[in-house]
Amino acid sequence: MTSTVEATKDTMSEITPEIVAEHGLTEDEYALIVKRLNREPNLTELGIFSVMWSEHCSYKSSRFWLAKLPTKGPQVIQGPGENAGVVDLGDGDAAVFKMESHNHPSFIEPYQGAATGVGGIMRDVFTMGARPVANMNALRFGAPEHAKTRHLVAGVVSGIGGYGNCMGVPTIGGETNFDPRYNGNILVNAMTVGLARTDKIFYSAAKGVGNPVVYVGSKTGRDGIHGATMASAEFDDDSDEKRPTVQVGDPFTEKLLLEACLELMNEDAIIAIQDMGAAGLTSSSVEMADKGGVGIKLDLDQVPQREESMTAYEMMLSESQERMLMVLQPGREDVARKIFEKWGLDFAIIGITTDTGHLTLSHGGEIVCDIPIAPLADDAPKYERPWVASKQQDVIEASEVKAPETLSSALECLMGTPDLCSRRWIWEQYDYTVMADTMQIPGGDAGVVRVHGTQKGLAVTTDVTPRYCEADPREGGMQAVAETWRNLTATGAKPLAITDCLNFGNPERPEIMGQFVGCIEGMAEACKALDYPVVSGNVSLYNETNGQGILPTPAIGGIGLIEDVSRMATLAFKDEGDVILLLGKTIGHLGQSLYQRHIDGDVKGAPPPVNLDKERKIGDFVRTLITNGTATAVHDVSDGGIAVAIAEMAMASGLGAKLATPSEVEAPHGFWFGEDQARYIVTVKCDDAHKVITHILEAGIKVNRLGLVGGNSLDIEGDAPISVEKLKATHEAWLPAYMSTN
Amino acid sequence: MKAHVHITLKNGVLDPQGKAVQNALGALGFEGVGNVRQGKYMEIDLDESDPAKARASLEAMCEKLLANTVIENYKIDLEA
Amino acid sequence: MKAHVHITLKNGVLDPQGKAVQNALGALGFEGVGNVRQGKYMEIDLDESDPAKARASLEAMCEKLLANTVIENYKIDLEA
Amino acid sequence: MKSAVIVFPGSNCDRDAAVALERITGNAPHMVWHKDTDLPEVDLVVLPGGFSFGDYLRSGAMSASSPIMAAVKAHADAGRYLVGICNGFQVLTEAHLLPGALMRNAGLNFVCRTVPLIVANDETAFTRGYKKDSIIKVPVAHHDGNYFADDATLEMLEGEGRVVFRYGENPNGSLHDIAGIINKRGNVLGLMPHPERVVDPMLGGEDGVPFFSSVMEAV
Ligand SMILES: Nc1ncnc2c1ncn2[C@@H]1O[C@H](COP(=O)(O)OP(=O)(O)O)[C@@H](O)[C@H]1O
Ligand SMILES: [Mg+2]
Repeated sequence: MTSTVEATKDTMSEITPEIVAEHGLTEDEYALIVKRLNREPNLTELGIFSVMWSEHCSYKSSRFWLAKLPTKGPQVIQGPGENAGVVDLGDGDAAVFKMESHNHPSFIEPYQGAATGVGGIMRDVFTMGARPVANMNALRFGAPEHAKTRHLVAGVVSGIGGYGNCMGVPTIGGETNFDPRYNGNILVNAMTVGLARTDKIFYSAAKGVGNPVVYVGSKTGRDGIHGATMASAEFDDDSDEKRPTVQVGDPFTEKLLLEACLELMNEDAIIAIQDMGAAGLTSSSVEMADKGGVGIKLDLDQVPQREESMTAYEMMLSESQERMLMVLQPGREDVARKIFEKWGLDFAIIGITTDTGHLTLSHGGEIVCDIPIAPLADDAPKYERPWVASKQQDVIEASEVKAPETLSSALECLMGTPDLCSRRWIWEQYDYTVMADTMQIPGGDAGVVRVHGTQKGLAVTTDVTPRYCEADPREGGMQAVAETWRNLTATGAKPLAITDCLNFGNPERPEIMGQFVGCIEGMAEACKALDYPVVSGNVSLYNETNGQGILPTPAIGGIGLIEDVSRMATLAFKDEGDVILLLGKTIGHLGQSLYQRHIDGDVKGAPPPVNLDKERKIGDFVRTLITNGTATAVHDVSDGGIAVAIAEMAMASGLGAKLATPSEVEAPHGFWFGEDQARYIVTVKCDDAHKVITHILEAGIKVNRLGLVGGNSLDIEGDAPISVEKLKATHEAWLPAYMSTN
Repeated sequence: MKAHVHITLKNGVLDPQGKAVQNALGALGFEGVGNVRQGKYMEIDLDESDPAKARASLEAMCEKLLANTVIENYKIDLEA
Repeated sequence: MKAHVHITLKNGVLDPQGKAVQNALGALGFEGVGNVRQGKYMEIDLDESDPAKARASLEAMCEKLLANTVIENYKIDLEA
Repeated sequence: MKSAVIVFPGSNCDRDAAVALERITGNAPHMVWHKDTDLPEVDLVVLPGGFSFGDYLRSGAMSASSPIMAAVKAHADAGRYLVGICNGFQVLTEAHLLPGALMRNAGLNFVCRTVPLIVANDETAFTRGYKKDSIIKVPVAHHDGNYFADDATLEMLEGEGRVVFRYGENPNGSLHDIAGIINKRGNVLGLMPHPERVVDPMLGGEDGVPFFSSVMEAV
């Protein structure tokens, strides 16, 4: 066996500037590699550097700013940096969760792209010893009229269902938007929440020297080679060429992998474990070694292979799915092997931890790679890219926005738009009741699953309002965090922490970088004010086609804890005669509202301002109304304002309401459709109303008594009533009709 | 005119179904079963009687709907 | 030896997938598309080199697993 | 009552079934791995829902030839109770323990929805706790639930009162709105909806409870 890489070099093609460029590396970055290695890399080594230094793996444009996000709190067991974040749920229970993007692959092949995205995020969670108990998905598609949209919606939704349903994990919510700005770059963000015991959480740091490195799961094929660099490259019109990089998901194998891993985790055998996601064997081995401060030596001949004569380059860069890498306690190999064989999965000892600090690969009896690990991981380039702040927009007064003919006709119109119509067509393709712990199904403010075998509930939501983020990144970033907090609160949950998926355009453009910076700053501020830290996340940049970037979309996934699920709130009206209260102040902010978009025809102006003190004060108050059993129904006010919120409460119950516009209101359309933040609709029993209102006022919170639950129509005094049935028909119609046309 | 269309996975694309069938055949005691690849097969009745036109139309159908050309190949046979 | 197996639905068995394809083709503007039936197609590598034995073994595979003979027919072709 | 739940690779409602059985019968069921060849002595065997073998090839096809199935057939031949829920129903038809086949949903999409179910026969061991023609609410969650059988078989099923559950609103195109059927002897039942998911008032109702308690009373 030759002992240096030098000796094999002449068998490799020489590294030309073209090859460097094809690997998505700049000349400067290449020069840095040569400097760190003190020699030219061979092709395998170049490939390894290119994936490790890709935007996707190295976060080179975003790391500087991500550091500004608060990540600590008494509830946090593990913050960012591991496969997923971990928070404490009390009684030894922990929630493990993360959100991840699979945008580019889903655009190229929607079914498989979305499916493997779901598979990937679930692996991140069960790698840490948690059984996945809930999935969420945040989706952005192009304009409904765009030629590709329908096909993408159909493929993405069935792909998400195809994978999640087969795994037996309920999908309990998500969000879906349509906007022309996603025409060439859809967003598929998937989130998984798992449950573990706090004393049985598994990490990825490889410790010790001489420990076996073990490969389990599916065999390695030539799938998705260079997927990680693709995810960091802009699209252009010949992106079809990149097609063969698509991976096919195998949810059945992943289900077996899940069960086998959890079974092995009950034995005392695993030192470190890491899933093979983007950049497969490369990033998993490098990250494990780097975190543990050890070297790693792999014999690629031992890697289970699906195809013949795979090269070292291909094996290291393959993104075949459903694979894991583990470092085992020496002597425990057979225990592990038996479990994986029982589940019919490949198991191979492919290497050993070393004290060299190097990643050393042998293939066919030769050393084909020998590089120090530190530069691959820690010393990856980090850019403080130039940025410019977005232009401030003027605040638009409700009186400047045209009033509708009747409030109810505007409401009916809104409920049937792609922005506000029912997403039932989507979520009925997801099994949301499997595992028999689902307490709130999609369609409410947050999905809720019971912590199996306890009275505790876990509430989960995803939110962001991209049009606000574009109009004012900082407010938009704050709003996204605040809305998740509000959605959790509306079920009675105490919000604990968030994960995020930051989807933006090309960071090399200062305006885009400015959006990124603004959103992060807003998020950071909201997280601090709400004691709601970030424990995991993902960045997806270069979502841009022919120079047109997507709307800035920092999707936030929040989780919260309900101490006693018998005291949980839902948004459906409960009884005739219940009093409908609005908590929080309404100015009637119509700038960037859906009313403006659909009734007025043009979205402009500043988004509604976020006041985090109020947000917290009002939310905390609403939560006590839920936990002390006073609130009979709760819904937060967001897109479409009060009218839409009340319509959703009515449609969920079949009960109508008699309503009146408060006398002091000057522009009723501003009042009913304005999107002012920090507001909730709460219903209470008639007998309690007086006392509750007094308490609310004593707490210094603005409250309006809007009317009473009852009848079968929504009836605003002085306006034309509209039947709940009609609203519901409109609300349910759009998506199925759209999806069934060609 | 009747057409037979075969849709198969491209080389190198993972075929979870084929793999599972292969394993299941082994578990049932069938020996010497190597690689199994699973594809789709369609029989399509067409009004068109001109073979060249029929083939052109079928090709368009495959490209647009029947095959997922990102991961699949297709083959068209016309019944004599 | 390589075998090609076609599995098709029996006459009279409803074929939701074929029907959906037929409708979708119509909606895409393809004219003159009649009945569409969707089946499965498998390529199986076998160690066996004797055609008679290979066929017998494949028949057993179809009966036991590859086809559901309540609703499906199968056809076995061996590559020369 | 003693029960067993068969675990196939890819089963994913095995735990749900076990929780429901324990809640209703008071005894935790035996969990039996598909590669085992012996069944413990039990009154009821449940083939649970899920995606055994990934639903690859045909839903239920590979499970139907699993090693445990010989013992499951023997259990049924001895007149003891056997139920297949969702994927379990697919396994029962593939194993020819029940007639017909479950094809792809007519709408082609997976469908998860709580549907009204009509109890078409309240004289079986599984449905004595319900009233004939009563409507219960039970979730379905499947991709291949579209029941098909030839005319003669359908006629026989109807004539012998073997259609046990019918959809009030058909979610998948099943012939005769069939949601669940029973064998001639009355001890093997398959259904697509999931009674085990509605045995807890906190989770959308208890309409599944009589299903299990009826069997318990029957043994
Ligand atoms: N892609 C999706 N998958 C599952 N559920 C979805 C999806 N998109 C939207 N939903 C559900 O539809 C409902 C309405 O969504 P949204 O308008 O975003 O809610 P909110 O305004 O409360 O955040 C929510 O209950 C949400 O969980
Ligand atoms: Mg909400």
